Amino acid sequence: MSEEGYMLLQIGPQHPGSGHMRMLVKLDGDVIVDFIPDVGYVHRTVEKIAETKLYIQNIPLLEKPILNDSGNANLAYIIAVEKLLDVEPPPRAQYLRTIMAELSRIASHLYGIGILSILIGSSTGFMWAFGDREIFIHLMQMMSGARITYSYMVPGGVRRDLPDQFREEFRKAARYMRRRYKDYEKIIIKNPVTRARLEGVGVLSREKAIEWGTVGPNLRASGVAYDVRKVEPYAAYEDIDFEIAVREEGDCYARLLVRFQEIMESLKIIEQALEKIPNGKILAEKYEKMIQPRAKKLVEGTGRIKFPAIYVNLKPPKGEVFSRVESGKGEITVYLVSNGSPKPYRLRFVTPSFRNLLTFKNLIPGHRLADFPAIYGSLDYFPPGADR
Amino acid sequence: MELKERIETIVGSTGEVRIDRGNIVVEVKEPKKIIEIAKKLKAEGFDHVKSVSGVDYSDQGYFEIVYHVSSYSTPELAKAILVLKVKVPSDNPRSPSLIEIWPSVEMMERETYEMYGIIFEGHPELKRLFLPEEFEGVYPLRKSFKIKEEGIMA
Amino acid sequence: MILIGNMEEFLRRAAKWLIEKKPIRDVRDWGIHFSLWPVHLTTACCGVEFAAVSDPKYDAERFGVLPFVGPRQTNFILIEGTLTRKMARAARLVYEQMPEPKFVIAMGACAIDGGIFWNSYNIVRAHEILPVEVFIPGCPPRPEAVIQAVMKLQKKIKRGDYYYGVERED
Amino acid sequence: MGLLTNLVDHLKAIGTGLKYLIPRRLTLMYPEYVEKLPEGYRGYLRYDNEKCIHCSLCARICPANAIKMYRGGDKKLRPGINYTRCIFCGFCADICPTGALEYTTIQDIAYEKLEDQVYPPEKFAKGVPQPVYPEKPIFIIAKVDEERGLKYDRV
Repeated sequence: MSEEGYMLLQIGPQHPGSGHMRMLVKLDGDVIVDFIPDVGYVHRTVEKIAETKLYIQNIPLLEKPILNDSGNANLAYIIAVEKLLDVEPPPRAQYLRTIMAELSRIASHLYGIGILSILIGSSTGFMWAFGDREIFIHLMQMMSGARITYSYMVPGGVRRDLPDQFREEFRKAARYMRRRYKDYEKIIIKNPVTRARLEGVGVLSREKAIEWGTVGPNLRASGVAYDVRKVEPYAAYEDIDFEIAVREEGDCYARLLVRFQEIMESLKIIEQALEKIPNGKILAEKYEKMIQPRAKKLVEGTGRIKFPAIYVNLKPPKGEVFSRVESGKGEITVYLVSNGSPKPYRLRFVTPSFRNLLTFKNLIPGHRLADFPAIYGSLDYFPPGADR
Repeated sequence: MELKERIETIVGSTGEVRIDRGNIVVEVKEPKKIIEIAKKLKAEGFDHVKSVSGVDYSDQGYFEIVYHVSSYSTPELAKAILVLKVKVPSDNPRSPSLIEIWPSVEMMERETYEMYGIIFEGHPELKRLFLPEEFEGVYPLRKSFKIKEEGIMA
Repeated sequence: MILIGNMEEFLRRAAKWLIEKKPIRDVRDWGIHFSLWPVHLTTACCGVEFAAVSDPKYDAERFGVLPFVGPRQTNFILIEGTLTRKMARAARLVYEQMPEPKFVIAMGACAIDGGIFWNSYNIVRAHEILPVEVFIPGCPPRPEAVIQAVMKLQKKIKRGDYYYGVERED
Repeated sequence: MGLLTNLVDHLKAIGTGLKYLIPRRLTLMYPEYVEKLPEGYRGYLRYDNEKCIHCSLCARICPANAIKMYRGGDKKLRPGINYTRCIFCGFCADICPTGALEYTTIQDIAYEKLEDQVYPPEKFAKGVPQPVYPEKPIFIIAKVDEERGLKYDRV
């Protein structure tokens, strides 16, 4: 109890509803009057370490903060590096990147939905979403050779071609997911318990969302139709027809619905990409011809590539670039300054969760403590992402 | 480019405007003038800040603060990224905070303060964000803060 | 009163002595090895894979691994990835609150030696602050590897190869 | 009206739950059943001493500085790996020009000691660490299934 009669409650970091952070909540009765997020429990100094690593070595490094959406984190960094190096990946690689990014988005959304469900006390939602996430992880594992940290894109292209059975497997997965969506609708989306917990809770108005610089599905659930894939198309998004999921309500329920809608939209995007994907090389000509012929022979027929030796000595010219991609959680931006040496001079990596931190902080006061987990979960806030 | 001209008239003599890889770069000559420019840019429709970064050029005697500004509400401005740059001397890094104009800078300016020791005047909560207490007064992203590196030999 | 106090002390000692004796100890160890309850302390991004360990595909509950809320009801910490300085303090605090016997598994390269963050200025290696029983390399490790680690720990417990708050006599 | 729709929605949710009551398991009964990972999975590394040309590209590209070059008795450089740091990105195997480093599909191993995870060149060349299973496992491969998400076929 403080002097004013408020109770100060500390949640986390050891707490099922806190994730990797501590939250200081000032309560008047059970109404939150002030909220201070104490972040930094996962601050691993990515930006400093990035200055000591080669351009190629930073690929896995930047995936770690956004581990559950690493495909998109990877893409944001690679776009920046390619702008610096002035390399254009071949069209097939662009499509493969799109497929990877969308699979990653689906997995990220399912993760978010699972966590939101467990926070509002629905174990079913957690089990369903995480169980279905395994299917998309299985698909990404086929493509990249890893479960979570794909490191799939490299400057000038991608590391692997599409495996033979991928189309067939994805077709099945899409059909499964569409059928399953109907069940999701009954068991989670329209479940009166979910609606009671989420509808009208944590309303983020359009003006406030813009003012606080909210990103991702949280922004779109507040009626702002902003999606980097449309605004500044990267990879193969220009050739693909899709819709931005937007809702006007701005409450927790709208955010959940936007995520579900985006999953269905992503399935459509991948289907189109698989249809339109051109044949050809997966690595830019410039690097392709630097690979030693005997090394090329080793991976013949496997769909994989060998790295050219130049990758350990990539020296982009002096200059600076800014790249942005739309990840599952929102916009990732990378600001990269090169001074001509093989290591970045400065790498600024702004993650969606870091930008949503302000929204999170400002949105909580005024709500009841019981609504706190619902709002926290609905923002899909991922502390390692925010802390970097 | 039409937008560039519009911004040139806004900035006037207080800064330089150029285009770098598709982004409009505004180099503000004096930290004090940044508030004025930011206000006009906000009125133009640039409504949020995507990233605030510090860059350490202390070998040349200054830090650079870089704001990446864009818009959510105006679709044609959303396509553009406006890079607002201001230089502050590295021995006394001070710059006015833009929190009054763009509230979205709050956490990012705080982080820049924590990592570089750049003081944003007028920021209501300028204290450490991520780092534990022992980093009080230590600014890890400055180039003078060295971390371990290893060679390739065992 | 004094007599009763002595009685209590005597009984406690007797119980401690008894619990270290062969058949009882075996039963106890057998019981513990099926009830490894990790505390809810997600230290970093390996938590994503730890969630996958409890998801329907891997289902760690088959091994008796079920996350619990309070440290007082748990006997097992799984360090899920990097320990930053701030988090290391919390982890140590949680560890100290847990009742004996307690076990620590370090999951992921970061928890063992920092992994890709080995030269970060804000990390702590788990084995420097906690007695780690099993290490799982990987970034993040596959859920199968986590299950392997749990099985290894179970074997260790069944062997009686751990500290139970009192020194063993034999 | 609201009450009635609520009731219907409740019943629908319960009905959906009941539909999945009949076991259609996604669970992989590890370690009795072990998933055989697809070709090209980036697990523990295999090092072939004969093929190594001592170029040290693997050590230079390693993002976690897990691979180090050791100077052997014949003055030649050979890689050794420290699995306490390895992040299994597979960059080393992808840049190796001769195929001396290759990834295997093994990644389910836990260690009890820190020292066991360091592999100097001699130990590295001896072979890939093998997981321990309590009994002989049945190997399966996972496939997407329209009915229940994933299904497991015996190899």
